[in-house]
Amino acid sequence: MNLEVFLIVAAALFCVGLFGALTQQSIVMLMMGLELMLGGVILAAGAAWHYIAPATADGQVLVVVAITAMAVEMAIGFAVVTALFRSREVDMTDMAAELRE
Amino acid sequence: MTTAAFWILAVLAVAGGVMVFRFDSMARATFSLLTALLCVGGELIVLGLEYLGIVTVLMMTIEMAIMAVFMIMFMMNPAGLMPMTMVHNKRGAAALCVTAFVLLVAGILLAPWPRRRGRAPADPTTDLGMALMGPQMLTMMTLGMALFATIVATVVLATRRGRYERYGDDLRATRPDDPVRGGVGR
Amino acid sequence: MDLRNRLGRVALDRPAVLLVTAAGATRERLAVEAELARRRWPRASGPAAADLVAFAGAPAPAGDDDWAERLWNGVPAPKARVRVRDPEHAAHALEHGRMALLVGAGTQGRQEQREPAGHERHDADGEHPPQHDGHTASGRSEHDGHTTSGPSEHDGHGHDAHQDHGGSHAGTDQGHHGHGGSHPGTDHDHHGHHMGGAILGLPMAERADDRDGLRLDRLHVPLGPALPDWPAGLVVRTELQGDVVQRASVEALVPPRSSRPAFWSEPWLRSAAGAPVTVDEAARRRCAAHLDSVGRFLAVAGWRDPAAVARRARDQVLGGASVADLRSGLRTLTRRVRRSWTLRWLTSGVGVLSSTQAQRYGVTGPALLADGDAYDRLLVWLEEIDRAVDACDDRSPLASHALNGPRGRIAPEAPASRTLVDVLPVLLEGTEFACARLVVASLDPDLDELAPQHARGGHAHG
Amino acid sequence: MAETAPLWAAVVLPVALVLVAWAAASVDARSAGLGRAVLRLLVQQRRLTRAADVLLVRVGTTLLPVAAVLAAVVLPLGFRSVSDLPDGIVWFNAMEALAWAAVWLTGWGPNSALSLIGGYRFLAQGLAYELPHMLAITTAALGAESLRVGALVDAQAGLWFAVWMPVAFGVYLLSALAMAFWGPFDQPVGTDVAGGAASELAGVDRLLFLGGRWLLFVVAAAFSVPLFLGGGQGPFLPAWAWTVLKTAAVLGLLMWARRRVPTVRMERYVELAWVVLTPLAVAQALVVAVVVLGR
Repeated sequence: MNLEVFLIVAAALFCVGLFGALTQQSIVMLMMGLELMLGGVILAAGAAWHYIAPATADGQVLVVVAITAMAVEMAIGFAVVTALFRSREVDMTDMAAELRE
Repeated sequence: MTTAAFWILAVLAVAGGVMVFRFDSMARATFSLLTALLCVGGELIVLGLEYLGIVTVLMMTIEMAIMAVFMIMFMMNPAGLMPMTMVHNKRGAAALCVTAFVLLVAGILLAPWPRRRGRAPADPTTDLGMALMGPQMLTMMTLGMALFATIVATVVLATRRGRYERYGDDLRATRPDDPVRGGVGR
Repeated sequence: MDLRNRLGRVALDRPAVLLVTAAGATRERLAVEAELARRRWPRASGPAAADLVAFAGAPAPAGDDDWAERLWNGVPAPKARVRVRDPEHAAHALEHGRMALLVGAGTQGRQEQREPAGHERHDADGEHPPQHDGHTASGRSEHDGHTTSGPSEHDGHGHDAHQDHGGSHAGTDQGHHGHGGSHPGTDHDHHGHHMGGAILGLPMAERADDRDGLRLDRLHVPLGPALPDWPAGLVVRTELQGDVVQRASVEALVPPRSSRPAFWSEPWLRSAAGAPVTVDEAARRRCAAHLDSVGRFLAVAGWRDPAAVARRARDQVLGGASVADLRSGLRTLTRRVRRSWTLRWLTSGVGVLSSTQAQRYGVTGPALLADGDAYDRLLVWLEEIDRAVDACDDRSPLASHALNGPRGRIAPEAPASRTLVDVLPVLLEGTEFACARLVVASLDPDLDELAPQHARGGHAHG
Repeated sequence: MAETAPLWAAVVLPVALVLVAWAAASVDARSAGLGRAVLRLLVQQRRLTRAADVLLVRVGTTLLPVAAVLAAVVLPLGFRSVSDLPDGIVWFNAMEALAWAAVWLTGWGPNSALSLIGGYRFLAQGLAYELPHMLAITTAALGAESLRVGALVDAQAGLWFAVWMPVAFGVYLLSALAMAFWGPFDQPVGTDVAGGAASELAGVDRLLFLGGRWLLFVVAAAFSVPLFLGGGQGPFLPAWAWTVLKTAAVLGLLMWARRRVPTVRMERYVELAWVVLTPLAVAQALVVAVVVLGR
């Protein structure tokens, strides 16, 4: 095992997540794509900590930031879906886009 | 041992990630995402970040469980009876993602990664705590503020009822007008 | 296989019993419950956990839905069922069920396990010996009906017919009839993934306004008639969003025309008809009726210990225990229930029925007296229990005017339970599932009272 | 003081847990009917509901006992645990959270309304108890200045944490009941929903699920011993005996409490947990932090 292998796995997760985030119409599914991308980021940060600079805690802090970002993204995402749903009964990105018109 | 663990977790993580968008059932999709993220947590443990790995497992389990509820709330699809075709521009996205992946891999393989400096501390958890409460204090405070702002923002966004709805226009009601009575006897 | 069979025999020696009470079969239910308590057989909370299904009375289908048959299909093998048509035959029938299970366990092989439909029929063969059935003729016809229904189950979904009926354990499909095409909003068509109608025969959810201002999916779930601790014969058709009851309508499975007066209001009905009834008889019946309701309420509230005590006390009261014995036991029970601040914390504010509202619906009895929530109604029951115990040795004749039964004024043409059933939908709307259960249990309508009565002196039986 | 047990302990652990759970369950049932009940589930056929997601049900029912055993890995008997992880407390919490997923999956899978309600209820319960629960175990960790369970036990050589962190201890006991959805917190499998999440389970599935629930209950109760009751510390008796004794006492207390209290509904408890228990737990953590700083 080395840094490259970890990063490739992280990149795979990131790209799968990106695919999901780009293609899914449902906001909830889109958020699942984002989660997966952030999972890739977490893995990359952990690998970077281990293989590049284990003596400092910067890599770990990056992981903490990514985890927090996941939590915030989830919470805000669901709040927005709830708000949209309450006002327009919309849970899909395309429909949210139509609302602008 | 660690190598085997790494590969098993890596394959499971990516497979779980792919299955998220292939399952018909929302519940399966969520829990396949959970599998993927639990494997990421496992990889962190393989890397020696036990605390962060376990915290990832803890957070993701709870997060996915709550996500499942929201999902079912907003899109009823009992056990995948109806195939979901809720995608747009699939082909373009696939092309984009494959390109991104190829570029990333090329970058990863070609980049001159620095040599490993220093060795891991005996207890990375202490290290992390010291960092967050010392040099990285600003990060920690920002995260704290962000989380606090999130709490406020989500409540504002998600609820429709404020104190005027609950306690009347002059806020004089002794007992809030809630659809369900709470447990503190207010 | 031999070991497996032997283990099966040991296990099924005390089967878990699911007691399903048909409307109008209170006597049979009480007999079976007492017998189960005596034998210390475990009670199953649903078909999945049951080995032996005991039908008290003859379950009447709700509309075109033969819920009893669906329930039976949902019980995993090895299984047996018995029908108790007569309180005196309870012990006999249960024993018979046990024997059928033991025989079934002995002959049960692996192939049979793979073919549930075949196995069911096998059980059915052994389950209705005429001698305990009370009604030989009807027992025979049921038997036939069952045999012919076997193949059709087979080509349908095997014994998996139980599935869709979350709510009642007895089929919910027909709860959805007529909803397929009636979409509330036009924007509905946007939702490609979100059509009404049915897939695989399962109804899909559709949206409707709800309590919290979100138009979420609602599920049509009928509650009853075979939920544990549920008034026999009551079916509440609910629209659930999550676990919140958004709308409810009540359907009472009216018990078959019978010559027997409703069990819990029997003394007063007899007195109204001019027969001589003593005060102690009425007091005992009232005491037992309220103990039954209290036991059910506490069981729904999840307080199993005193619920069991209440039920035991009920059987004692009906069994004619002396007043002195009863008094100390009942005082302990009522004091314990009154003193529980957690029970008060959990049940106050649930299902508030003010006396003005109650009067509007014509409610009489404890529900009117309580003038408040589920907890107040419980307190009224407890008070009446305490008072009724004191009258349990009063042999004077019951005054035949102003008759008040355990559930309210005795009026054969407008029974008190009818008003309780009528008031249910209003109280249930907007409650969460657990609260809805508490509301129903705190009113505890007795659907036996709704049975159309034969003229006195008709061909009595049982 | 903490030592790591040899490898065979990993095999013994589930067996020991099952034995304790068996003992507790038979005391609770007040009769010898337990063995028969288990046998009955063993001979009973599994059953499938229409359009059920069998995979999810199987995952859910299996995950519950697995999570309980995994959580018990950090549980010391005397001063030995199978593995005294450096982040043992977080590990315990994470494994216990797996029960959220397990119960929800079991409730969702059978495609039945009552069972789904059971699943929902457990998530509501989780949200209610988890906040004060995490603060309570954090308080104990704070008092020992370590996340290692062994260090926690060592820190209580003098004074038990239960004595000077009574609020955290109380909150922990409540959440131990809630996380095992047992006793007053059994709403997810309550009789009012005909067994809730377990309502559609039969045979081995049911045995795994309900047995897993007992295991979780025992583990949750037993974990209060190293957290607050000094683990194996005690005079005269050997350390393992003290652990067993204290665990039995906690189990007994919880089982007694269940007979006194009806089922707690989450719409009531969640407000109590967030408005009363959480601030109390924060205040307790503050007090402990000040004491630790002053040491």
